[in-house]
Amino acid sequence: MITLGALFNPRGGIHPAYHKDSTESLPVEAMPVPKSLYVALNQHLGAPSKPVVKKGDVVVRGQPLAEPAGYVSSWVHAPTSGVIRSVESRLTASGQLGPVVEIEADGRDEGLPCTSAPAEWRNLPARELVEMVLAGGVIGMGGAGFPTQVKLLPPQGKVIHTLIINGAECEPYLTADYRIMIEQSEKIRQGVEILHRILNATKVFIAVEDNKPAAISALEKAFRDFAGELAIVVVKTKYPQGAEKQLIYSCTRREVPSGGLPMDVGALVENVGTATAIVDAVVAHRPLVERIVTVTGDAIGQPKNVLARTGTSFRDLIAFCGGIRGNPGKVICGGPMMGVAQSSIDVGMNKTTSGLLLLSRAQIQQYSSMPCIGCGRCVQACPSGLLPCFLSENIEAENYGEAEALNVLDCIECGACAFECPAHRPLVQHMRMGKAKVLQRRRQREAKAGQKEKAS
Amino acid sequence: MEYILLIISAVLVNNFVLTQFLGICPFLGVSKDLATAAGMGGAVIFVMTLASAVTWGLQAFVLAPLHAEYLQTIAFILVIATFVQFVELVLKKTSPGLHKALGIYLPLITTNCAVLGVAVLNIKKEHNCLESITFGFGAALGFALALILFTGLREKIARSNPPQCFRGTAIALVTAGLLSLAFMGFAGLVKM
Amino acid sequence: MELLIQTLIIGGTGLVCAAILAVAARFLSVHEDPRVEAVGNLLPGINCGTCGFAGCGEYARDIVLHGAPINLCKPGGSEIAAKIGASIGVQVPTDERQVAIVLCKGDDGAVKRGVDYNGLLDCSAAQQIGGNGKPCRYGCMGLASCARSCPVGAIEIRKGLAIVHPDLCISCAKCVSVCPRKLIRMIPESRSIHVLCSSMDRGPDVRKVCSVGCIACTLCAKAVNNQGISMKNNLAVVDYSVPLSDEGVIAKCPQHTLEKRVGGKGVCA
Amino acid sequence: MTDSSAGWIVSPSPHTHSGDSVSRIMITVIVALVPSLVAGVIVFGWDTIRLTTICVATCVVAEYIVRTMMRRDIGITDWSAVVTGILLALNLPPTLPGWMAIVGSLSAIVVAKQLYGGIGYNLFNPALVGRCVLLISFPVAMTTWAVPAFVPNASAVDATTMATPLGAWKTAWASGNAPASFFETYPIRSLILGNRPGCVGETSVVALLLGGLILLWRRCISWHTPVLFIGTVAVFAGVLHQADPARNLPAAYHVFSGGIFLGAFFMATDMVTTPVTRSGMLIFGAGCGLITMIIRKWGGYPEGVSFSILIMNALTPLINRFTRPRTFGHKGREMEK
Repeated sequence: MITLGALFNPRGGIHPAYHKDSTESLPVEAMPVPKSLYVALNQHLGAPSKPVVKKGDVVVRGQPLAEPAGYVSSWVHAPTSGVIRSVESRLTASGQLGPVVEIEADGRDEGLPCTSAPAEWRNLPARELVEMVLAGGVIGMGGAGFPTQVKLLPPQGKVIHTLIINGAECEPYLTADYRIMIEQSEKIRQGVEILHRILNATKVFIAVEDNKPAAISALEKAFRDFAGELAIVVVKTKYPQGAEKQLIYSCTRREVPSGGLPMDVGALVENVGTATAIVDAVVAHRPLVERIVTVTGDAIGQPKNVLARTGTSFRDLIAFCGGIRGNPGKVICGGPMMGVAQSSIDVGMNKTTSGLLLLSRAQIQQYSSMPCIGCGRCVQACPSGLLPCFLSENIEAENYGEAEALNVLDCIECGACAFECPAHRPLVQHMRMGKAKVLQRRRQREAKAGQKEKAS
Repeated sequence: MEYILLIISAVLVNNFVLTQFLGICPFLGVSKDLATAAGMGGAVIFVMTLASAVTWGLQAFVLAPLHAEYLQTIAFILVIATFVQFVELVLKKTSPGLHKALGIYLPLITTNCAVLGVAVLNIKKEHNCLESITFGFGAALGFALALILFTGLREKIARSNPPQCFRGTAIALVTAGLLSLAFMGFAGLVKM
Repeated sequence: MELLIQTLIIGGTGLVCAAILAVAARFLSVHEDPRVEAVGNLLPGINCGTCGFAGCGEYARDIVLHGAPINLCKPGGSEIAAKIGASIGVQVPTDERQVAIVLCKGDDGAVKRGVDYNGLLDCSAAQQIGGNGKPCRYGCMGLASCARSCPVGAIEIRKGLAIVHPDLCISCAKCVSVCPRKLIRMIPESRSIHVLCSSMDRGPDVRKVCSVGCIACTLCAKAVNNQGISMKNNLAVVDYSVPLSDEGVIAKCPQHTLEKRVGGKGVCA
Repeated sequence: MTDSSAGWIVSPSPHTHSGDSVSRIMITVIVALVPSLVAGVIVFGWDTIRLTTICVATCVVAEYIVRTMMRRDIGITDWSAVVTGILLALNLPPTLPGWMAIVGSLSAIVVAKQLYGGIGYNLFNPALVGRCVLLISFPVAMTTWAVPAFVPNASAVDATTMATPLGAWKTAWASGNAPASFFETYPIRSLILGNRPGCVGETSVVALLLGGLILLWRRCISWHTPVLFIGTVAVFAGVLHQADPARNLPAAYHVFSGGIFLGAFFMATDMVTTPVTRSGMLIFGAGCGLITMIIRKWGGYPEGVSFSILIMNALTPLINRFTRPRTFGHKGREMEK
């Protein structure tokens, strides 16, 4: 094992105020199981899971609530024991309606009877290990929620030779991953060993930003006698350093091709939280039903790093952290750069919820309808090398052809442009709308081409 | 050197569009898209250069010896029309997309005062054959340059937000005026 | 003499030019279907794009070469469709005029806004982040994307709710595809009874957020014996394929979600 | 507390911001212009205050009236009209009659800015449009230069007016003679300090440089445009001087006289009318320098900064188009589709 300084510096990026000091030194606190839990069935990317329980069913912790509804999908498990109150369309943490299972906890928090002893996973074939990851409902816990088992099974012809463990945590305010790296560095090591066994990767990088020296030394200690070729990469602190494609560049100087996946450059990125969830799923047969959430912001009574069950409502989380202080301007699920502003706090948290942020009005961005003044700061900030200023103007003018030519589809919606924009234009919203419209136009074009082909 | 100065003069100092205000119609008509503008520029360079040569010949060998200078205008337009028709045929065959984009403005080069202006100015300034061709080429180059410059500006105007009554051609003309103001800076660059 | 010279000069120049062009035309000729031009001349030539093609010329080409429907030109209406049909020998389909309707009645008076919205004033942009703070997740957000998409200005936003004026509607259906909540439908003009709600929430949840939403009490469906109005996903749905004449059913609705509107002269909330 | 009365906000991400805004940038520019204004007052006295007041007042009032007429938001709180007013005033000769300054301000705000829809939409730098309209409409008034406060060589001065260094050089050579006692009348030291005839705010290189550094420090501008602008002028002038030292001024004279510093730091860096990419800014700066020197050397005007920036403004959309950065994950630069 070696520790390396920043290897390569991806383009663009910004330096927001990090505000991590209020929670970074607080140990993780386990939250008691609340009365009602709202477990969304679309926590992951891909097809929403198909419910296997119905109203009135009695479930125990770890029992499946829903099964995968496709290749890119995942299992969802009951976070505690209790009765199913309803299975219906409700508001989810993404801000959209989605299928949600409401569970009334019985307070006993019974788990499934342990059927097998802790597995001696070192003797199992990779295929079986992946099955266990799938059965544990493990998804990417950094935010996107991509089902992990899909990433672990690259299609024929793709070889993954580089494993990158993402401990950058570049979002301001959030310290969940930081606490995992400090408190569970041994578990991360075990997770890396399992991933190493599955993938047989030749190189392992653990990327941590240089503003987290304590995490770096904890990891150094845990990995000091690691057998394979492993490097802890101390990357430069800047946002969005922890974005998947940017991190791959930081470690390998390879660019994931436009529209491609990390596996196209032989890389796989897993969040530190995902690594620990894999350990639970493989070693203890314990599915993913809880995670660490940073509850913070200047409008929360008592900022904390909380270990909470999936489906815990934001209302209960806030109550556990000393309630709302003053008048919050926004309630955000996730970090301040890419999180989703919530319209209600009666929404359950997901496997991907890394933070709950309550910000006062003084702290939040106020968007305006002012025109672009062409300062070019967004161009300098954009990690994807786009021209957000012209993109937003073209999208505003519904000139989607030009937006496509300006590569709007390569936008990663990191928000660096809107953070810098002195005119306070809602650039990310422009991009998201532009992307949707461009994709829609593409589909229409393809359909039309198909029709013409048929006609001729 | 003299010919280079002639070109510089026609392109920058006495730019047909920006300081003499000739050829405004296609200047406003086909300046909405870079590729179309470049195509138009090419077409005008072709027509203007050749028309300069042929009209000079027509004047020197037919009209002047026969003392029929008063037929200048009509005879020149005949020549120009031929070249325009020829360009149109070529474009329709080789680049239907461009032909479609140029639309009515392509045949309108015929009545483009810039082309006739070059032919007439050549006679008036008593240019010889080579000078005529050079002047015609330079003027056309200036036209193409102004057109392409203006295309970029038009793209930005399309995203701008003028008051309702100034939208479209009105704001384009204001912009042409400002562009011509900027080109006043080149005044006196070449004394010809 | 002078006249002769004139004639000779102009005539001679013209002759030479004509000869050159004749030769050029021979080598550079392009064949095009004459019917395309014929149909193109029949179309209004205003390039409004409501037919779904990039201008009248493109539409004419598609009619002749790819057999596109001939009644798509809205400004031209049935008159031009008939002319086109005559010129290329195709029958004009005859249907009742379709008009757009917004299936939501929740204006700012009926739905209380709980959360403020700070972002683009565009429905699909707002929908991507879950809406604009109106608590009903199914109803009209009132950000006017449909009104902006309407080529004839037939959609008005009144108190945060989109309302179509059916007499102005040209049945282009652009608004239908623009609405991210799929609230707009095209219906035959003569249909007069509508359930102005699209919420699939349960009754108590609807009541919490909206005073005029459908609470799925099923009274209307029972009143017409499920003939023309049926219950689907906690919502009464009108079947517009058959005319529904019994107007007594309107009085049955406790929420006043059911409403009567005819041909633009109806009562708009 | 229930949701419906919580009254918080939903909005797209990101939810945090750098804290900068357009009005803050404009105020920074105004602050950065203060040293030049002070220098103008010292060198040209009361005329500086008179012109600045007239221009700023006209710009703000015109902006207010036009915005009201167009039924748009009154945008004057963004301070951009004030910036335009000050910049225009700094670009005028001190003795210019007040009504001409009003005409210039109106061309700047109404024609160059508000006709396009106001801040962010204009194609040309409003202050420079105002100046060039005046220069072409009133060539005599715009090239009559007041005598600065501290004249080093009184013999070169008639009663009330005096030529600018570039003007003196050009006029003399136009009649075929080298200007008499040029380097005594215009020592390099007074060019740098600003003690020379010229526009109100263009004379003091020290004050302009101070302002430029404030802008650089506050991240309102980047170094690319000014450095390339001044550098190109210096190199071009240096080469010319080497080729024919008698007929061409030394590079330092070209750089320190005329409006190079005012143009390079405050006009060629105007955000709206200049490229957004770094490489575009480099091209823009170099182009400005090149055209300025072409006009100075061969053109009819002794000074070409304003025209060169206007011409490069016209080129800006094309520069933006051809200097697109390479998109992450794409192979080459896609200049044009």
